[in-house]
Amino acid sequence: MADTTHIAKDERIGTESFVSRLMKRPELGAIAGAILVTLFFLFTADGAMFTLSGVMNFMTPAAQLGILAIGAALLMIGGEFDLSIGSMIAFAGLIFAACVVTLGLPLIIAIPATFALAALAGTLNGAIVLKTGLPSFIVTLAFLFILRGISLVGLKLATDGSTQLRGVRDAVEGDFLRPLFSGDAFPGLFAWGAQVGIVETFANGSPKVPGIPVEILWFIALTLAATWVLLRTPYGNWIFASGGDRAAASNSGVPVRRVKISLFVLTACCATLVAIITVLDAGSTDARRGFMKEFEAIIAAVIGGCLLTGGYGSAIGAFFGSIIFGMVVIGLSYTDFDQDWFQVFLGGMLLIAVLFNNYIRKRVTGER
Amino acid sequence: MADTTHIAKDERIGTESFVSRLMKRPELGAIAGAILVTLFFLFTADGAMFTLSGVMNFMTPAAQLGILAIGAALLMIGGEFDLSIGSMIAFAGLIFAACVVTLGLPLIIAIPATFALAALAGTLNGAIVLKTGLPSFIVTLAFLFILRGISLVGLKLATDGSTQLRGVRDAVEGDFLRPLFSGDAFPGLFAWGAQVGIVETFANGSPKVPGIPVEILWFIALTLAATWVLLRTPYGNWIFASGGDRAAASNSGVPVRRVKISLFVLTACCATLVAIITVLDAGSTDARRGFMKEFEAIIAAVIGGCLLTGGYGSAIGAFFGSIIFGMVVIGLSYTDFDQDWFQVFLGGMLLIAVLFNNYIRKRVTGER
Amino acid sequence: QNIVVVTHGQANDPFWSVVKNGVDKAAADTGATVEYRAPETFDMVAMSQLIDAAVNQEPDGLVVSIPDADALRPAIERAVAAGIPVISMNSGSDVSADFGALLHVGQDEFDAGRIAGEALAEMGGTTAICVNQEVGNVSLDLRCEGFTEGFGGTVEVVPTANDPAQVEATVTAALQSNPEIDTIMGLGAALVGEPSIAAVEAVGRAGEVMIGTFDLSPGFLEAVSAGTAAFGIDQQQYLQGYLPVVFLAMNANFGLVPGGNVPSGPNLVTQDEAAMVVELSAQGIR
Amino acid sequence: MTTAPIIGMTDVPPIIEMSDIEKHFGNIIALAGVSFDVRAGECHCLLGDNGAGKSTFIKTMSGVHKPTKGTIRVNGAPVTFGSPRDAMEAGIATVFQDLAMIPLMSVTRNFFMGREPTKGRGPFRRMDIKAANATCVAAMRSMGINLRGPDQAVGTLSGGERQTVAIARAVHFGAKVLILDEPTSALGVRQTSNVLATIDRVRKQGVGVVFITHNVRHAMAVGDRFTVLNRGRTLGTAARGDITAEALQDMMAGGQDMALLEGSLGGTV
Amino acid sequence: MTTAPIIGMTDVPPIIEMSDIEKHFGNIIALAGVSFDVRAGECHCLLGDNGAGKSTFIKTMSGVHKPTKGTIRVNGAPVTFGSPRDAMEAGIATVFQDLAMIPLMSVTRNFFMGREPTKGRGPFRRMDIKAANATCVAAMRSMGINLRGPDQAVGTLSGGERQTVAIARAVHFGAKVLILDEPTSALGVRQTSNVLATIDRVRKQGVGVVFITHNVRHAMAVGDRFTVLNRGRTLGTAARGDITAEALQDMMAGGQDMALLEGSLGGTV
Ligand SMILES: Nc1ncnc2c1ncn2[C@@H]1O[C@H](COP(=O)(O)OP(=O)(O)OP(=O)(O)O)[C@@H](O)[C@H]1O
Ligand SMILES: Nc1ncnc2c1ncn2[C@@H]1O[C@H](COP(=O)(O)OP(=O)(O)OP(=O)(O)O)[C@@H](O)[C@H]1O
Ligand SMILES: [Mg+2]
Ligand SMILES: [Mg+2]
Repeated sequence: MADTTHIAKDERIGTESFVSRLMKRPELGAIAGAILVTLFFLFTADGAMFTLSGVMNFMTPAAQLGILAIGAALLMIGGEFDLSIGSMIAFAGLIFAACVVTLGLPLIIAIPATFALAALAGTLNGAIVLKTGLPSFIVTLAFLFILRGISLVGLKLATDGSTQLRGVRDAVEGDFLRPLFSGDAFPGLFAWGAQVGIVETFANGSPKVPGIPVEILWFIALTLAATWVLLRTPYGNWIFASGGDRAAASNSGVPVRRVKISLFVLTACCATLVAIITVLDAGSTDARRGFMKEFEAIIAAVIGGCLLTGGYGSAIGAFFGSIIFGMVVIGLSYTDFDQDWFQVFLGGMLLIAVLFNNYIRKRVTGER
Repeated sequence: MADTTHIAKDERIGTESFVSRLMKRPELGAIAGAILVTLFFLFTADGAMFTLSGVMNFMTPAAQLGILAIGAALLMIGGEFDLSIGSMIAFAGLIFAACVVTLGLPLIIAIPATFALAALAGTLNGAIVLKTGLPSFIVTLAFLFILRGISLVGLKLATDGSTQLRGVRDAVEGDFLRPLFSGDAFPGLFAWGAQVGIVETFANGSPKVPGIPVEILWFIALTLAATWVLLRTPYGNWIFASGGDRAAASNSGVPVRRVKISLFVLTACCATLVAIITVLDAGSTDARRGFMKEFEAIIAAVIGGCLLTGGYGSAIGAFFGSIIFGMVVIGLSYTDFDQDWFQVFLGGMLLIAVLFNNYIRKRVTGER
Repeated sequence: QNIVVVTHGQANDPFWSVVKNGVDKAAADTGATVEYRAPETFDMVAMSQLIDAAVNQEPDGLVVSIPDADALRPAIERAVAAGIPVISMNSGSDVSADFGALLHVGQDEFDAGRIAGEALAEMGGTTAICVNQEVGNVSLDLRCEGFTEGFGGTVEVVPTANDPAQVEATVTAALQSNPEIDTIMGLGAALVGEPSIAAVEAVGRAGEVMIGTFDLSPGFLEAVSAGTAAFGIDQQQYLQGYLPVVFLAMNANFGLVPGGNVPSGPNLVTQDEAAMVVELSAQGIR
Repeated sequence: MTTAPIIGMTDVPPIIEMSDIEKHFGNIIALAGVSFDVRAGECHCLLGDNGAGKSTFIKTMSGVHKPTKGTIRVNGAPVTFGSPRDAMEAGIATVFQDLAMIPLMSVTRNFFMGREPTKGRGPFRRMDIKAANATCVAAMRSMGINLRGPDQAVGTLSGGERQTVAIARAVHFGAKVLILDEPTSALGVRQTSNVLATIDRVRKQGVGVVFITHNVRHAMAVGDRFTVLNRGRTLGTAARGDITAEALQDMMAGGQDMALLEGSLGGTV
Repeated sequence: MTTAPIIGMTDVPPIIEMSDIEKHFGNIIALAGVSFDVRAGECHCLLGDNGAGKSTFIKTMSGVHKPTKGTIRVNGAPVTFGSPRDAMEAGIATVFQDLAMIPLMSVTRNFFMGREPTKGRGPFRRMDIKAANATCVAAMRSMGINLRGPDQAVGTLSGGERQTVAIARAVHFGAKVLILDEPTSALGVRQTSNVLATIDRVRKQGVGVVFITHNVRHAMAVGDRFTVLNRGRTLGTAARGDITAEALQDMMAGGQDMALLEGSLGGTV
């Protein structure tokens, strides 16, 4: 929240290094954590992890998680949770696949329709939370179960008894909107890169990395947009205020209800975006899509410095939080550690990353 | 927090019905929810659900969950979370089973040893949270992974590669402490009841209910003890204060650190108790034990009226929250609903229960 | 009649949804009232409570899977003691008779894994990964164990989560860091098999790495018939759901019961039959 | 002391008129029927003992509470405020006793919360942070507080600094009515006299001011009319000049005796 | 005004002596070297502009903040307070400016928080709620507040009621030193005179009182010595009788000019 514009000097202010000023921002701890994790893998993991293809490989799941985490982070800053986003992925995936495969709609209709339905679900979540004053934790938890259950039932209806709906890839073949939501961007660039030798190639000459997976671009774009909104728009100020102290914000004239409902809609739409991307990529959807993703998104946001109690956090923090999480989850496969230790490793790395981040911040800013 | 002792009458106080005074207590909403759910199943479920054996049947999982939920509720009132209790069940189960089966120790040594180790883990959780000032969510999340990972590795070590450790039942056969933690209490009473026809019997004449499962007794005892501590002891006051506002509590002389660490130890011990009971009952343990139980425990506590932000809640609320949850989960088996609809049903029931609870409370107390 | 089926597999698990379809078909064919119940996660404690709940309703027959004999023993024995005919299915063939079950329909996870391992070793595999999406789930762990024994070569168990993107990235990572790997064994077709195919393509080793998986999914079967994947193991779990219910209905009506266990699999679906099976798989029958 | 309208003021119609306001919280009766009005250009002091209901009353006036009974008229037309934002749009700015500040947010962001200045247009419309910072620092300085920087978190300000932010904000946005709930409680002497001078200034600009205080001398210094509440009821309204400081102080104490320390305080506390 | 010890007081050794206290928050310097002491039976007023550092200073005295530099002596022996509980055990009771109350808890539970009265023994040792309620209601009444009931949540009390709970609590438990940070800011006239009378009473019982206020008249009414802070430094200490109210007020304003409203306020704000 520090807008570093100093107006007058004051003898009551000691000198403060540039680093220390930077570290006061919530996201910069997460960057320290990300650097630590990167260093760790640089020393322990197979070199392949940090080749271009290796980076794309761990960035793809990180980006899918990150899109959710950005939404979750904004909602958390606004003082609420949404535990239904994982189920929303399955639900939106079902709706989208059903639109495309069962109803045969083109993407230009199917995608807005899916988003509209997701927005409706988000509004419902938000409206119940605000109307009743119940904690969003418990309300969205109910929707976690309900949406996942509906996805299962819906899938069975749409497929006559299977839990997997497929054929999406064929159905959208050649649709002009497809490259926006699926596959790799800038293939020409990478093909050229392969020719001139910047991009590694397979034996047959095709580039090892055919392009940048679109989810990574979405992830970056969303992070930038969310950061802009949070730090540079009135709406961003309202998000911080609503989460910081709901009564105080509302007494100061912030339209808290509108802000919170729009945030619920945003998280639902983030989940839908992930659903569309994964369904198009996989060509199918099933009832288990997005399982536990709500928690991973919250984890990423918290690693990135968001407070669970609301009112504090950043989108860039969530960005790096997702990357840390994605890197740790995939990174173990590049190391020689016994895979049985996977969870110990995951937990240990998470702990070390946040401890380090915390330690650095305290050291630098002189807090006690 | 209302200690209903009125000292002087005042013209500024309107009349307030007894019901309305009752409903101000956090737990009484949960009771309303429990009644609603009971009514629902009375109408939709097989009559067997509310026979003696049916009640014992859904109370057993409710009690196992409830023991955790009481611990989680106290910790939540104290302002912290422990996401590692699910994994703690697996971990403590492994330690306990290893003590009993691999090392062949008697219960009188194995049980205290398991509790001691769990208390140590709880202390570690608490110490890290307090020392670093990191949110307990993220610290205990790391332990969620670490403990589960260690359980997996430990199980493989203890069993030469399997993830299931068996043979506990044989190992503790005849141990004098066993009836305290396993099986059914008062078998004589129930056998007599079966003879005189109070207790239903199977065709072969054995009573349908051989006794009260010990976990139910533990559950009730814990609820009473926790309620006493919360409402009638200085320590209870400190719990509320630590969770309500940490800085204010500490400034008023509450030993916040000690309170919080002891609460982390308590939740770890609750998890251990569940682990010992289930391992003895099942005769085996595996690496998946307690999976997701941390969330169920938090859900039960929240249904029971605990605030996620701390400082408010009750043990009796968590008691009824667990019963609601247990009843809904098992209740479906007694109805004709298709299993595919299970999650929709579970989510819907949860939502209806909390909405109803909330509605009743507002109606009765006249809050707006 | 009233028959209850209690298993350890969730209704949204692709494998178990086929079992449930078999159960539903049997219910329709026999006219019996059949209820399918399963805990929300792999949870033996919860499963034994579901069995207790079933026994309390005194059904005319009970079908159970037995992934943990110790944990489920008291509940099953209580059912038998209460005079309810019990048939075990899927897992637990070794203890089924001890517990007093009439018979067992199914195939052991360990055996299925062993057969898959033998098949892949025969096809020339030397270094394999066994991709497990739910480490700690004993029935899945057993598949990997069996596979390790049957395969004979080096096998590493790779843990992942219930997320195709993550599975793909993890398998890619494993392939990138260890070029020796020439065999991938997945424990689920849609969740692990299909992303593994994508991963192999991503590292440019399509055709060099053999991919086998438990269970079937249409997408995977298409890959099998196209030759990019080796085989899917079909336990014919539709039968595991269908047969016990039919047997119990027969038993309740006429007192008829088969004289021995029914092995439902394993059945390797390879390139030749894959194309035929795709449609059935899409309908949740195989 | 009388509730009849004061001669010379009747020609100015009230901006806000509250009649017979009651407010219950469950079984607690906070207001048992209070009437009150503010006219343009006057400072109407609301006085009373602790717990008399002053804050509850002005919260109904600024849209935070819905009154259990009673009507609110703005410029003669009955209104119901659904939220504080509604009241703000009707031109009412309030300094709440609890200040309504977000501790983790910077001074500037708190100052402009809900009414952020923007520049640019369309998707590039953004907060004008430079202008906001400058306005905020200037407003604070004019109240007698030199901020270290406009980006300090409000949670780390001293009590008086924080209160000054709330007052400066309300004054900055107060259009027709300015409600001040004990605005000087945490202020230093210099800041207090600044606030009193500010009240005087905005009153002269035609804004109606509602001023709550426990300090009789402050009330007497700027008040045009005085209404005293006691235990949720109004004890009556008096115009300036119709009542002495001592009499007012007695009424504020709810008619109960005060501890014997008055000698050294010179009559008024 | 001088920092030399005052004749007639030197024979009483200070209970607490703070020397050269500095306190930095990151790069913010809140205290730049402040010395201060309190003796038994005196009321030492700590005065100063908003943001001068008064609250920060007394927080180091009551164990909330660790000083960045400087020493604290209690009865001549250097101490470091690890937590407010340590300071309490040394006999120091504090009313913080933010009151340190838990809004969701009842008045009684807040009153006794950290020092609950118990009855029974062993596992049956429990809070004596009846006695606690009675004590609490009586203590509040003696401060001039009639509670509706001791089980009302503190969050629903009025500002003054809440402040009174904090004062009554500190007075009840204050053993050797009582620190009051702007205790009368939200109080009504009756409650204020009660608090001033209370300060007078406990002082006579031999308790050392540290009294922070912005009201010169309150300070002059009960203070024995006056220390003024300005921008994190001390401007000096004066004994009662050595300084006039007007001079004190000028120093409190940090030497800066005040808005011109003084006439109607009779010299002191
Ligand atoms: N939300 C609430 N629930 C219950 N009682 C309340 C609530 N809000 C206020 N009260 C009660 O209403 C009464 C009036 O409170 P109010 O805050 O209006 O007093 P006040 O006149 O502003 O006092 P002060 O001068 O101390 O600020 C108090 O006795 C308080 O306990
Ligand atoms: N935690 C903190 N972090 C940063 N700055 C702080 C912190 N606490 C206090 N300050 C700064 O230190 C200065 C002194 O604050 P303090 O609260 O001690 O003032 P005060 O003398 O009590 O003022 P008031 O009379 O307004 O209560 C203020 O300018 C404040 O902004
Ligand atoms: Mg008030
Ligand atoms: Mg202060």
